[in-house]
Amino acid sequence: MRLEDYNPMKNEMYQVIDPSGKAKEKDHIPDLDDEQLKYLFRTMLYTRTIDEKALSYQRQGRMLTYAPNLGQEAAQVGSAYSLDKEDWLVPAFRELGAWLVRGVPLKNIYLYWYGNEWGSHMPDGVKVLPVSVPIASQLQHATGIGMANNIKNEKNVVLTYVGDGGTSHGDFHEALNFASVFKSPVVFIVQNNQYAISTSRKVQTLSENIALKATAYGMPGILVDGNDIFAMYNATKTAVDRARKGEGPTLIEAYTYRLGAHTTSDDPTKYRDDAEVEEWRKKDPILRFGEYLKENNVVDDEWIEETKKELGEEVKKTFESIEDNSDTELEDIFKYHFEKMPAQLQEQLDEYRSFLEGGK
Amino acid sequence: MRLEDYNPMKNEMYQVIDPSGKAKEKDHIPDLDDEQLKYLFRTMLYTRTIDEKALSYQRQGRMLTYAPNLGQEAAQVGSAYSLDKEDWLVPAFRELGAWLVRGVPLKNIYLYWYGNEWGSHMPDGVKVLPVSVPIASQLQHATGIGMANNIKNEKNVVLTYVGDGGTSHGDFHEALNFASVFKSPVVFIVQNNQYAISTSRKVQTLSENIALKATAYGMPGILVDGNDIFAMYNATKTAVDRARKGEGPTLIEAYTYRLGAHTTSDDPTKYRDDAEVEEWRKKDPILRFGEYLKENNVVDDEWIEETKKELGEEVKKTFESIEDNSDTELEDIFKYHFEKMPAQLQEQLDEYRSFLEGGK
Amino acid sequence: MANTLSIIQAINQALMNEMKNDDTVVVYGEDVGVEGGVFRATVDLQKTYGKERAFDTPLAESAIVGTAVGMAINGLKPVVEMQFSGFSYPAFNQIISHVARMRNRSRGQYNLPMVIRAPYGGGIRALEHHSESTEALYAQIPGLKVVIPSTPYDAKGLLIAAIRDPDPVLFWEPKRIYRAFKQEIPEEAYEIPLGKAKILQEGEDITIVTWGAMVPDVQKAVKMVQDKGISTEVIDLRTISPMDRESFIQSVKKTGRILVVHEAPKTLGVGAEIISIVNEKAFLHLEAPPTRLTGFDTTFPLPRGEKHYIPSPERIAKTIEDIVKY
Amino acid sequence: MANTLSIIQAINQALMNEMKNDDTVVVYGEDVGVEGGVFRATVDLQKTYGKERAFDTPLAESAIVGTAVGMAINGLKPVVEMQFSGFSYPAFNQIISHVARMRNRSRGQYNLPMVIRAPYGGGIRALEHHSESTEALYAQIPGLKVVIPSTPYDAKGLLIAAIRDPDPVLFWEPKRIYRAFKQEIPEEAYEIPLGKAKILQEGEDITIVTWGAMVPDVQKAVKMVQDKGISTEVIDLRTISPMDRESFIQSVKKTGRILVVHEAPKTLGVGAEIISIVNEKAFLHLEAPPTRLTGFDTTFPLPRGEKHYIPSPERIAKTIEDIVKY
Ligand SMILES: Cc1ncc(C[n+]2csc(CCOP(=O)(O)OP(=O)(O)O)c2C)c(N)n1
Ligand SMILES: Cc1ncc(C[n+]2csc(CCOP(=O)(O)OP(=O)(O)O)c2C)c(N)n1
Ligand SMILES: [Mg+2]
Ligand SMILES: [Mg+2]
Repeated sequence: MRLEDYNPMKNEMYQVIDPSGKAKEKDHIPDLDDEQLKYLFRTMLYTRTIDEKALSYQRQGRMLTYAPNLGQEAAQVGSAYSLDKEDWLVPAFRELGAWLVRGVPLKNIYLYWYGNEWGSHMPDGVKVLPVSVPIASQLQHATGIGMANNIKNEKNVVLTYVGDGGTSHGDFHEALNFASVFKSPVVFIVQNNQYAISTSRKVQTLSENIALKATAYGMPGILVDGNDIFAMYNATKTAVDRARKGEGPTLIEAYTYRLGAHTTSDDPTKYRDDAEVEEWRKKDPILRFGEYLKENNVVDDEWIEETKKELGEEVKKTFESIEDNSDTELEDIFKYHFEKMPAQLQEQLDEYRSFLEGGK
Repeated sequence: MRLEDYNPMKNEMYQVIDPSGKAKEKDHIPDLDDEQLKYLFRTMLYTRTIDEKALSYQRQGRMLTYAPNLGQEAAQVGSAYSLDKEDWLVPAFRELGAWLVRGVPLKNIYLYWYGNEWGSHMPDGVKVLPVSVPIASQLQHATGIGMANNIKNEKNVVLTYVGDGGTSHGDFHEALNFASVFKSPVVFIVQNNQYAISTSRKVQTLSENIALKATAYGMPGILVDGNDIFAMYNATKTAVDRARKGEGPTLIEAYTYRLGAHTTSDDPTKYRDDAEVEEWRKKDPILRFGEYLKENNVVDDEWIEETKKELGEEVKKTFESIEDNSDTELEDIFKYHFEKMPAQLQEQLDEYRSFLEGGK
Repeated sequence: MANTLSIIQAINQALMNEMKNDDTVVVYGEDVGVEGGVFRATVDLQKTYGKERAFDTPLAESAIVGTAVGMAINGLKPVVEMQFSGFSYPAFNQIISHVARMRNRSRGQYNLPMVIRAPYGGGIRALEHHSESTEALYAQIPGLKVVIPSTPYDAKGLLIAAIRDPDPVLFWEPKRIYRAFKQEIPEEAYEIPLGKAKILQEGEDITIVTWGAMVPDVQKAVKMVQDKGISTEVIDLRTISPMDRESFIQSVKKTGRILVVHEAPKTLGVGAEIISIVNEKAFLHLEAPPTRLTGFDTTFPLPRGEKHYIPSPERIAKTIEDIVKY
Repeated sequence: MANTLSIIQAINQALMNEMKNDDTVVVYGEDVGVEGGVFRATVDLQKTYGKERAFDTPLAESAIVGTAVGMAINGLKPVVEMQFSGFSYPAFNQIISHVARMRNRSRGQYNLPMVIRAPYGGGIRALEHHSESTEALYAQIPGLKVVIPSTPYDAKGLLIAAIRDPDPVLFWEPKRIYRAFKQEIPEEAYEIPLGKAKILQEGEDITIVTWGAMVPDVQKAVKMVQDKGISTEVIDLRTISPMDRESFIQSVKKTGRILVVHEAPKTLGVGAEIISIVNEKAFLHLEAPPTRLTGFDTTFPLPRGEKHYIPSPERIAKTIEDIVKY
């Protein structure tokens, strides 16, 4: 595919399979074998299971705040799958699908949401940055990682995510501008899920779509159906290849919808209609991809059921493995501020320990 | 004129009189009488005189850091002249021409550069904000002033300035986005003088021009020959009228050149060629407007000489009036932090006074 | 009519009252309008006073504060929300460079009658950046007032005073106790003067200065030591800047001992300033080292570690005993 | 070969040395490349090490610091410049939320070997925002080191140590004395350990703690009081955070008196922390109130007022006498 065939200034959107699962652009079906397709679908089912279980644990009081990615599975799984092993992922906080594709163990993910910093310590070789809570700030890290690649003459690229809300932030502007000026090999994905907590996308900006904002940086931008895993994969792959060839950054708007709540502390009925949600439920990316795969005899209902069961058990097992076993070690609170703990910190730790032990 | 006739996406630039002073678009000559034209030209000569004198005082060690606006007279005088009395001006720090048009007394201006805060205290009815040193931060004040107008249902508009360097800043993005979303009656003028201190405009952004950045906010943008006072006046007036009618903000790029140093602490020969400067000297906005006015018999050389002389004397008189008479009152350092001076501050003032008086 | 409210409800009522009393009060920020704020501080404002005066903004803290500067210059009294104090940093430049300085810069021509509200502090088992106590960052900036309430009554009265104040006020709300208890308070508007601490309890042996969500914890600790015969004077600072120095100077002159309890890290926390003032003003009265009991000099831990961070009533009690024994 | 340099030249040489010694060192910021910095701290770096390793950026402090975070994660050692410390605030969110926290957040996986340099302090008759001393803002943030040199020798050695440090360092340069005097220093790279204060002069009657551009002023004051028979111990703190507490604790145990002199405002300045530590660690040795002599709690005045702001040698001398007489 060619990015320039879809002009965001004309509000053109790239789509490969339509909401019913039919191929719309036949020659855009990516060249992936059945195992790969199953992996993608399995990963989407995995994220769905993780979300659902997390929500139910949360309702049972066994989990803290959790940000579901319900509805955004294609946008994440499809885009992240375009990376090579050595590439970097710089997430915001809602990138469950991308984390899984990039090899972040579920244990880390749950540990993080469960309130333990060790969740953000990735296994060796997993080049995924920790969650960045301050909206849009992570984009600058992505740009910097890419700039370092250029300086070191390394060919890996950086994939980074931000929400529609994040595009209003100054850091978005600066990160894209730096990336463009320094030809940083970054692909910026805006997951436009139509809301920033309760705030509608319409309140964020009057530009007709977000992809066209790329123009301001002399950067290509493309609007993509974010619920279409093939469109997301193709567009991201094209942008990743561009970046790897030294042609600089790309902005991709994944047009999608947050089917769930912002986080478990949020009640979306306060700010949006059920009817709107229902409309989008019909466009559920998992339904769509499932239809396509069934139609093309890659999976059948039985496979789906079994996979779901298997995933459900795995998720349960992983969650339970951390549940009673994840309090923060006291020393860890102090130990990672500097390579060598300064005297003041050591003293505070000692004093507190001595208090815990019942006095000086 | 119509803003939409000049498409920044195609790099079209609005120009009314060409560098030799000939009218290029005859029907775009604004409907101003000779007195008005003379006022405009006189004001340009005034800024030139103020700049030149300031530089010479500075060389004599009688002035501190000063930021000349040499070369940007048309961009400022032309744009500011489009405002009505009740409108606001929100400057950056290099807006000498706009200050004069809006009624800021030269005494204030020199006092400010001379290092006394009272320079920023405007006479009653002069709705001009103090210099804002942190680049691009003032744009948000402009947007907020306009938002307040909408809330209060007042019809005045806001004209604000930023440099090409400032367009890279996060605050630029946020201010334009807010202005657009809230239809704030603001006209944003980017004085693209090709440099941010030593940093070339080319380093700031890869977008072909700055005016097209408006697209990202769903806002009209126009690229204007900033050395053409009529083009600046017309474009700004059109944008101001739009804003007043409640149609929202506009971005204007004034394409111009800083003929002098960034400030008196700067040595531009370190980072740019004389040849480049020479090319732009030929496009000096004062020469151009002078040629036009002479051609059209509005002024003659004699008028120009006399005006210059008159202005020179006025500038000298004003500067000398502050020169030996502008030390900050001790109490003023403390007095304006809060409406009522807190006890701590009063104590610090008293202690210091007692030290000055030689003991407790 | 009984009007028994929590802190968060009292804040909402203060906003309601002032929007009614004064047309020029406008309230905005992220999720402040339609939803009424993630903590519901601004609930019903939009319904009652319209979209023009209570509204959602794009996600951009610098612009929220920066436009408030413009509004305040242009005759309004904006009350803006930072969704959490930990997200006030993108607005830091606007706050330190403009909010704090416009009056001085213009030699009194433009004052900024604006309020920046934010929930602050830990203990609600939240994500990173949702738990910090950084009142010291702002209290050190000349030209800002920093206010922290600890009860529904104070929250309402201080917020109304802040809105009416001709100078910019940072109003930091102790989210840990947003809903911890209720209090009967007047329904109509009333003011509690800024810059005045409150003596919660008089005592003879030691002075404790604290504020915000630590107040109830200190009160618990004080009860514990009371049984051991220690008489404590407890001061709720309420305004962090400019500080009511006389409140604790006079108290220390009586008790000879002082403990400052805060949730923020120790180094360069507000406790350091209080102790330095006590040294300057009551040195000869000191019978034990002025002491700080505070959060650690670390990032606030994620939930599985947070129980260690905030000084507990037990630790406070133990520290009081140690000082009194000195 | 004689290598007699001013502070600004020593900084330039430190950068030159480290760019030569270590390929991964890159230097960037506004006007840092072609021009070599508005104060010439980075002059010739681009000429010598190329545009890839010393370059100009668009005007955006948040991105300068934010991209440095990314670079540091990806194996480089960025040394970025804030043109003036007063323009570091747009980067405040990146500094407090990421620079200071990445190591802790990732439980040691990502450390950030980066340096943020900035000229700070007043006294050069500059425009607004060009004169402030806000080391206390940064010194209170867990996870950051803050370093301030006062001589060419220290500037070079501390900057090299900062660049080699595995943790992020804010290197605040006292611009008032950038060119005030020269010193002969080694041409090759050397390190002065971070976190260690320097005793400039030993004495018996009073301890003075200071740093940056105040050091020469304190030294002048000390000469004045010496004539009156007062023996002063002078400590140059050099690293503001984490602080070398032992240096002044031991000193105060000897002298019983302490004065902290800094240019920053008094309230919540670093002086407050030092005094609080002295109270905690040397209370029984105190013979006079630990004292601060500082800038006022005001915005730094424009040039026509600045002579009042920075404590003069005369004021310092007077204050020393007062404390000793106490
Ligand atoms: C700088 C900053 N401001 C505010 C917040 C609080 N906050 C958390 S998520 C969120 C909305 C983000 O919306 P969007 O960027 O669209 O991402 P989404 O949640 O839809 O994935 C807000 C305001 C934050 N985390 N950081
Ligand atoms: C936030 C901020 N960063 C850095 C500076 C230092 N500085 C002053 S002027 C300037 C360049 C501004 O360039 P531009 O916006 O093009 O305006 P011009 O000077 O050309 O009028 C810089 C970097 C500043 N004032 N504010
Ligand atoms: Mg969103
Ligand atoms: Mg410029």
